Amino acid sequence: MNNRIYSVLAVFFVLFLLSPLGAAGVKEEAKADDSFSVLVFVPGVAAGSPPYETMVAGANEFAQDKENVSVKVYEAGFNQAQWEQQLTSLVATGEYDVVLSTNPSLPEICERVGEKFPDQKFIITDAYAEGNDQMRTYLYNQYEQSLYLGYLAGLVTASDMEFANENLKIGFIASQEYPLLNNHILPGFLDGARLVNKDIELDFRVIGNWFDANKASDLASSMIDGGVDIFAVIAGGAAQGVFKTVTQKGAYVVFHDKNEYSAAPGYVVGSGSMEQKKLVMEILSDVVNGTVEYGKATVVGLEEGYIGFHFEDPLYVSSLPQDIRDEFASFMERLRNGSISYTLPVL
Amino acid sequence: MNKKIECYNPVIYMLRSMVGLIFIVFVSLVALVGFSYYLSETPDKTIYYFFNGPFLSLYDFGNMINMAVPLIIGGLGISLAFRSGSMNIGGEGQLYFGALIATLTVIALEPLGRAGAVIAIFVAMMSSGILAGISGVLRYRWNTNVLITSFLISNAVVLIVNYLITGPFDDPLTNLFSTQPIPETAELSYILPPSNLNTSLIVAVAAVFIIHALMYRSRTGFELRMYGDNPRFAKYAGVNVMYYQIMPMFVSGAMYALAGSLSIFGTYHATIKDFSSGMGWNALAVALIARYRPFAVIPAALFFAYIESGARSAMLYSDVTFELSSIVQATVFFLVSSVTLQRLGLKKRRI
Amino acid sequence: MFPIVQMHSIVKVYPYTLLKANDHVDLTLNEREILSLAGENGAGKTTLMKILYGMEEFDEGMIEVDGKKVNISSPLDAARLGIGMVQQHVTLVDEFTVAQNVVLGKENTVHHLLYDERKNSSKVATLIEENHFSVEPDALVGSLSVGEKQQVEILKMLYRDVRVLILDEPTAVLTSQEIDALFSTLRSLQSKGVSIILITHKLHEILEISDRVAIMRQGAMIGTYETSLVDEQSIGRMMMGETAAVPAKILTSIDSDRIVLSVDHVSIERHNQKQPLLDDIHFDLFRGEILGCTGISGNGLGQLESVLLGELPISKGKIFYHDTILSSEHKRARTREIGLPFVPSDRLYTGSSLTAPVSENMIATSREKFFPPFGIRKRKIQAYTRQLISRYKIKSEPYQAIGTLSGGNIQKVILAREIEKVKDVIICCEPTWGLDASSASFIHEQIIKLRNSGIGVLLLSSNLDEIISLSDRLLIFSRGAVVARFGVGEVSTMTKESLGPFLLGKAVRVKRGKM
Amino acid sequence: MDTVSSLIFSAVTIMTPLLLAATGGLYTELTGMLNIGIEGLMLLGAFSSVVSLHFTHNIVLAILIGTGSSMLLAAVIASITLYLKANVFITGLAANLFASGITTVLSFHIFANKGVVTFPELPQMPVLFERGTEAVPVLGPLLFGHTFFTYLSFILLFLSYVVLYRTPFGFRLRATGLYPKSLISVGLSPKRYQFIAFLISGFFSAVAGAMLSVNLGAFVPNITAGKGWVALVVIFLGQKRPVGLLIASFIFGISEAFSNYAQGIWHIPSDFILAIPYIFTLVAIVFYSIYDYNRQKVE
Repeated sequence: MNNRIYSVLAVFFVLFLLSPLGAAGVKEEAKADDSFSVLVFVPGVAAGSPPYETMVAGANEFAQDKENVSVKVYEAGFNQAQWEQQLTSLVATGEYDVVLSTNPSLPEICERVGEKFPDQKFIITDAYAEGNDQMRTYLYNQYEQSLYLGYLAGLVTASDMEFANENLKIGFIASQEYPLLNNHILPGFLDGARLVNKDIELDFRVIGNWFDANKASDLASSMIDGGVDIFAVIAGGAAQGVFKTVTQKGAYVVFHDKNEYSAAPGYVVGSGSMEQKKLVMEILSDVVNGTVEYGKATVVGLEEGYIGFHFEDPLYVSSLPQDIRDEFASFMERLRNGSISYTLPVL
Repeated sequence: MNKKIECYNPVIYMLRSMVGLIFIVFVSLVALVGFSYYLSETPDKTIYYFFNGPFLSLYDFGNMINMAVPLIIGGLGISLAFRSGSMNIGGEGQLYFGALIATLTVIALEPLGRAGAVIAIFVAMMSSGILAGISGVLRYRWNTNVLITSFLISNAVVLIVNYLITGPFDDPLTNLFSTQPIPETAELSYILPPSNLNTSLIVAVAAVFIIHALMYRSRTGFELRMYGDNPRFAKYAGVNVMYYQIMPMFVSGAMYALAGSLSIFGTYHATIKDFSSGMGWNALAVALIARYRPFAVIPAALFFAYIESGARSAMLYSDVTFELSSIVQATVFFLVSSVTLQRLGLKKRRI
Repeated sequence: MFPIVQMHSIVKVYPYTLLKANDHVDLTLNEREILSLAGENGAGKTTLMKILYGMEEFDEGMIEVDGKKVNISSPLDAARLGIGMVQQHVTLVDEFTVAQNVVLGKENTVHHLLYDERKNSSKVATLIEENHFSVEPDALVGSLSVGEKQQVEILKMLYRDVRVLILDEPTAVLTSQEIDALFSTLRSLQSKGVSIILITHKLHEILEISDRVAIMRQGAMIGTYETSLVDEQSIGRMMMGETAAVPAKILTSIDSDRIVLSVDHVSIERHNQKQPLLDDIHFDLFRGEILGCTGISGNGLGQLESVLLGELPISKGKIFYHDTILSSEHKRARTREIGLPFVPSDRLYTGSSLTAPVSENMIATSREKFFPPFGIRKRKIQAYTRQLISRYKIKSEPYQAIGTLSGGNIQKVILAREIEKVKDVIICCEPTWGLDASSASFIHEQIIKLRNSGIGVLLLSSNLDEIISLSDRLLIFSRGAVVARFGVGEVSTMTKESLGPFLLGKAVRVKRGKM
Repeated sequence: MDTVSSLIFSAVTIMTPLLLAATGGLYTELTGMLNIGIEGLMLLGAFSSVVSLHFTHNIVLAILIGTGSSMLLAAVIASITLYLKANVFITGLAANLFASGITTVLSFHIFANKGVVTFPELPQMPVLFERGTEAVPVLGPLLFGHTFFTYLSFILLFLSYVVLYRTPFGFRLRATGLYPKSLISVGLSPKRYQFIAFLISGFFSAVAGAMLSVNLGAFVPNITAGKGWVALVVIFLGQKRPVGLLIASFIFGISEAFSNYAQGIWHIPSDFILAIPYIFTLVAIVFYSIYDYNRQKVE
C-alpha cells in the first residue's frame, strides 16, 4: 500500500522537476532594428481610473497602425511599496526604449530606478519634476478643471432644478487624501463654486479605499440628507456607489477627467475631460521622432487644450436647462481666453 | 502473539515525514500549472517564466533571496511560538507596527548614526513584542483565545499604522503614502546590486542559528517544547506556565518587528503604506511548512519567495495577473495545516 | 436459550502504547439474559463493549448478531442492530431538556418538519412511567443529579427499542437506593425481552443481578460461568489471577516525630452544592511508611491527587512539606514548583509527553542538572538515560518517542524518573493501573524498596489488592471524606470483602486524634 | 427625511449584508466551528452571482450559480478541516485568500479587467413599500423602503430561528456544538452536521455578497471590505442567538451610519473608524472570557 503511494509520488515529483524543461523551448522573437518599444506602466489598475484607461488607450491607438512600435502594458497593482521593484525589473530587461506612466508619485520612483539604469528614459504625465535629463513630465492643470467644474456645481446648487435645494452646499467624495487633491483639486472646486455665490460651502468626505462602493453610497446618502445636492467624485471603483445613490435619492454629479454622463443619465450634469489620450499620442510621436526635451516640465491646461469639458454629449444638453448651460459656456470661454485670472496654488 | 515492536529509526522517520510535505508542494504546483493552462493564452511561456523567471537575471535572483529574508526571520519567531502552543497569527500588524516604530526611532536618533539604527531595531522589537505579548497575558490571565486576540489586535493596528503613515507622519515631500526616508547612515549595504539583496540576509542566517540554539540547546527551549507538546505534562514537571504563555508571544512579535525593520533599513528605506501586506501570513505558512524547525525555515522561505517571484516574472513576461500566486498560496494554506496530509508517509502504529 | 450476540476472537491493540486491550476474546450473549462482564481496571471490558457498540475499531475477529456476521463500524450500525450502550461518562446535552435528550436523533415531528414538543414530551413521560423512573421530561438535564442523568441515558436507549443494552459501570456513581432502583429496572427490562450486558467489577452486584458472568483479565477472556455455580471468592480469584505475594516488611510502629508530609483539615467546597468534593481530609505521612488511600472512583481520590498536583485550589485547610506550607486557603499546592517526586495516575497525558523521546521524558523533572546556564549536556543526558533504562529494565532506546513504548515501560520510565529524585517522600497514584503482572510486581518491589530505605510513600490506589498488600496504614475515602482509618498492624488483617462496607460508605471507623 | 430617520434608514441598509452573513455564520458557530472564511465566501458569492446574472439574465439561475459557487468553496473548507484534520482558522484564511485571488483572476480572464466591472444593463433592485418610509416616525425608515434583500434577510433570520430551535435538524445541529458526544452516542455523526453547517453558511454568505454586487450593478474588487469579519463579530456580540444577531447587526449599522454622518462634521480619520469593529470585538471577547473564567472558577 505504502509502496504504491511512494511510487506515484516519485513519478509526480520527477514530472514536476521536468516541467520547466518542457517549457524551455520558448524563445523571444528577434527584435527588429528600427523597432521602438514602449512600456506603459500603470501604477494601480487601469479599469475604473480614467487617467490610466486613457493612457493605455492612447498608447495602443498610437501603436495600432505602426508595425515597428510595440506597447507593453503593465498593471502594478495598489501596493505602492512594490512599484519601484516592479519597474526596476521591467527596466532591467533593457527591452523598452521609453517608459510611459502617469501619477504624481512616479517621478521620485523613476528617479531612483533611473540611477541604476542611466540610459532609460521616462515620460510621466500628471506629474511635475524639472531638471532630470532622463525624465519629461507634464502636469495637467487640475486646479483649472476643478475651478470650472466647481463653477458648474455652484450654478446647479444655486438653481431651482428638480433636486437642487436651498442649502448652498456642494459635496466632494474622495477615496483618499493626497497632495494634488488637497492642494489643487479641492481648493479649485470650492473657488469655482464661490465664483457663483461666495456663501457656498463644501462637504468633503473620504472613503478610505478605492473599492468600497457600498461605503461611498452610504456616505453620499448621508451627505444628501445633510443638504448636499451636487457631488464631485474621485473614488476609482467606489464611484459606482455614488452614482447609485444619486439616482435613488436625487442629486447631481459633476465628474472629473472623463465622460461619465451615461453612468447615471440625467444625474451626471457635467463631465470634465482630460485629454490624456491626445497628449499620450503626441508625446509618443515626439518620442519616435526624437524631439522630446528631457529634463523639462510643463503645465498643460484649458488653453493648451489638454483639459476641457464634454459639451457635445446629448445627455449634457438634456440634463441641464438652457440658461445654466449658456452661463457655463460663457464662463468657460472667459476662462480660456484669460479674462478670468487665478493663481495656481503651490503643489 | 507475534508482537513486533516497531524499530524506531530517526532517519527513516524523517524521510517519511517528508512525504506529506512533498505531496503538498506537489499539489500546489499542479494547481499552478492547471490555472496557467486555463488562464493564459501562452501557457508554455507562463509556466516557463514562472519556474525560470527568478533565475534569469541576477537582479531577479537577488530580489527573490531578499524576499525570503523577512519570511525567514518572521518564520523563526512563529516556529518558536507555535512550537510552544502559542498561536500568534497577528504577524501582519506586528511586522507593520515594528517597521513604523523602527523608522520613526531611527529618524529621531539620526545624530547617533549606526548606533541609532541598532537602538531603533531594539525599540521596534520591544514594542511589537509587547503588542503580541498582550495576547499572551490575556491567555494567561483569563484563558482568552490567543488566535482570536492576536488577529484582532493586529487588524486594528494595521489600520492605525495606515492612519499614522498617511496622516501625522506622512512625508510632505513625496506623493507616495510614506513616512520620511530613514537617514542614509542607517541603510544596509547591498550584497548583489542592482538587486535589493542586502546585509539583512546575514542577520537572518544568524537568527536561524540563535533560534535553533534557543529551542534545542537550552533549558528554556527544552521547557518550551515540553509545554508545546503537552501543557499538562509541563505543568506537572514544574514548568512556569506564565512564562511559556507570554514569552513565545513576545519573541515572535519581536521577530516580526525585526523582519519589518530590516525590510525598511535594507529595502524600502521608509515605511511605505501597505509595504508589508501578506508578509505576516506568508511567514506563518513558512513556519507551518518547516514544521517549526529553524533550519527547515530557510528552504521553506525560499520556496515561498520562489512562488511569489515566479508569479511576478510570469506577470512581467507573459499575460497572467499576479493573483495567480495568491491562488497557489491559498492551496498551500489549505493543505499545509492538514494533520492527515502531514502524516501521509507515517504508518499508523499497529501490529 | 438463543445466542443473540456472538463475538469471536476479538483482538484490539492500542496505537502508541501497543497495549493489547483485547487478546482473542470470545463472548456470547443469550436472549433475555443479564450477563455481567467482570474484571479489574484495565482488563479490557470497556474496550470490548466499545467494539460491540462500534466506537472502537478492532484489529482481528468477527461479530455475529442473530447468527449473521455483521459489520459494526459506528454506533449508527449498532443502533440499527438494536444494540445500545450507556457509557460511564454521560453523553447528554446539559442545555436540553430530558425529553429533547432522549429523542435526539429520532424525534417526533409535526408534518415531518417541526419538532413536536408535546408529543415528544408525552412519549418520554410514558416511557418514564413504564419504567418507574423519577425524572421529569421537561427538566433541564444540567440541573439533574448524576443518578438522574444516568436514568436519562437508559431512557435514551429504551426509547430506541434496544434488544441489547450495554451498561458500563452504572453503579460506580450511584447511591444504594439508586442502585436498587436500577436493578429493578434492569429486571423488568429483562422480562420485556431485552438482553443486558453489565460491566462491573463489584462481586456482590454480579451475584445479585446477573444470570451469567464473563470474566476478563489483562485483555483475555478467562471464562463465562452460570452465576449460580460460582461465589465471590472464585470470581475474585479469576479476576485477579494468582498474584505473587509481595515480601513486605511488616512495620510494628511508626516514629511519629518524622512527619514529612502533612494534610491539615483540607476541604474543597463546591458552589451551590452541599456535598463538598473533599471533606475535612486530615492525615500525616511519616518517613519509612507506605500510607495507602483508597476509595471507589468519584469518592475523592481523584480530587486528592488534583490537590496534591496543584491543579485544584483548596477552600479550607493547609498542606505542609516538613515546615514549608505547600498550600493554604484558596491556593493551589506548590508541589510541582518545589518538585516533589510524584507518579501521576494519568501516565499518558500528565506523566509523559508522548511525542518526545524517552531521554527527554527521563530528565523532564530534573532538568536543572543537564542544562548549564548556556547550552546542554547531551552526552550526560544520554548516559543518564541509558543507565536508568538498564537499571529499571525498560525496553527502549533513549531516542525513541515514549509514545511508541508499551504502557508498562512508560510507567517504568515515569517511576525511574521520580524515584531518582526522591529525598524523603514520594507520591504514587495508581502506579500499576492497567499493567501486566510482571510490570506491576516490579513496580511494587520498587515501592517497597523505597519504604525500606526510610522514604515516606503516599500511595493512592483504587486497586484493593495492591493497597492491602502494600500499605502500612490505610485511609478509606467515601463521598470525599475519610470514613475509615487502619493503623499499623491492622491493614494486613483486612480482606477486600471486609473493606467493602467502608468503601460504600455503609460503615465508618474513625479513630479519635491525629493519626 | 430628518437626520434620525435617515440614520436609521441607512443603518438598515448597512446591516442587511451583515445580518445575512452572520445568520449563516451562526450555523457553523453553533456546531462549534469558527468560520473565518465568511469574507471569502461573500466575495465569491458577490462575484459569481452578478456575473452569472449578466450572462444569463435569469435571476433564478444567477442565484443558483452564485450560492452554488460559495457552497462549493465552503465544502472545500469543511472537507479539508473535518476530514483532513486541518486547523479551521487556517483553512478559513486560505478560503479568503483564494476568493480574492480567483475573483480577480476570473474577472481579468472574462472581462479583461482587474478593476471595476460594471453591468449597466442590469435593472436596479426594486425598492419595496416605499410609501411607508416617511409615514411612521422611527419604524418607517426601519421597516419600509428597502430592497428585496433586506426583507429576505429578515425572513431568513426568522426561518433560521425556526430551523435551529424548532426542528429536529436544529436540535442535532446545536447538540453538535454543545456536546458532540451526545450525537455519537445515538449513532449520528457530528462531522456531518458541521459539514452541512458550512454549506448553509456558504449559502447565506453568497446571498449577502450578491446583495452587495447586484444592488450596485457592478463588481468591485474586494467589494466585501471586511464585512465578513464584522459578521463574525456580530455573531459573538449577539451571543449566538437569532434575536441577538438582529440587535448586534443593527448596532453595527447605526454606528457606521453615524460615523459616516460624523465624518462630515468632525473629520474622524477613516482608518480609525475602520478599526473600531476589531477593537470592539476584542473588548467583547476579553469581557466574555473574564466572565467565563470567573464562572468556571466558581464551579
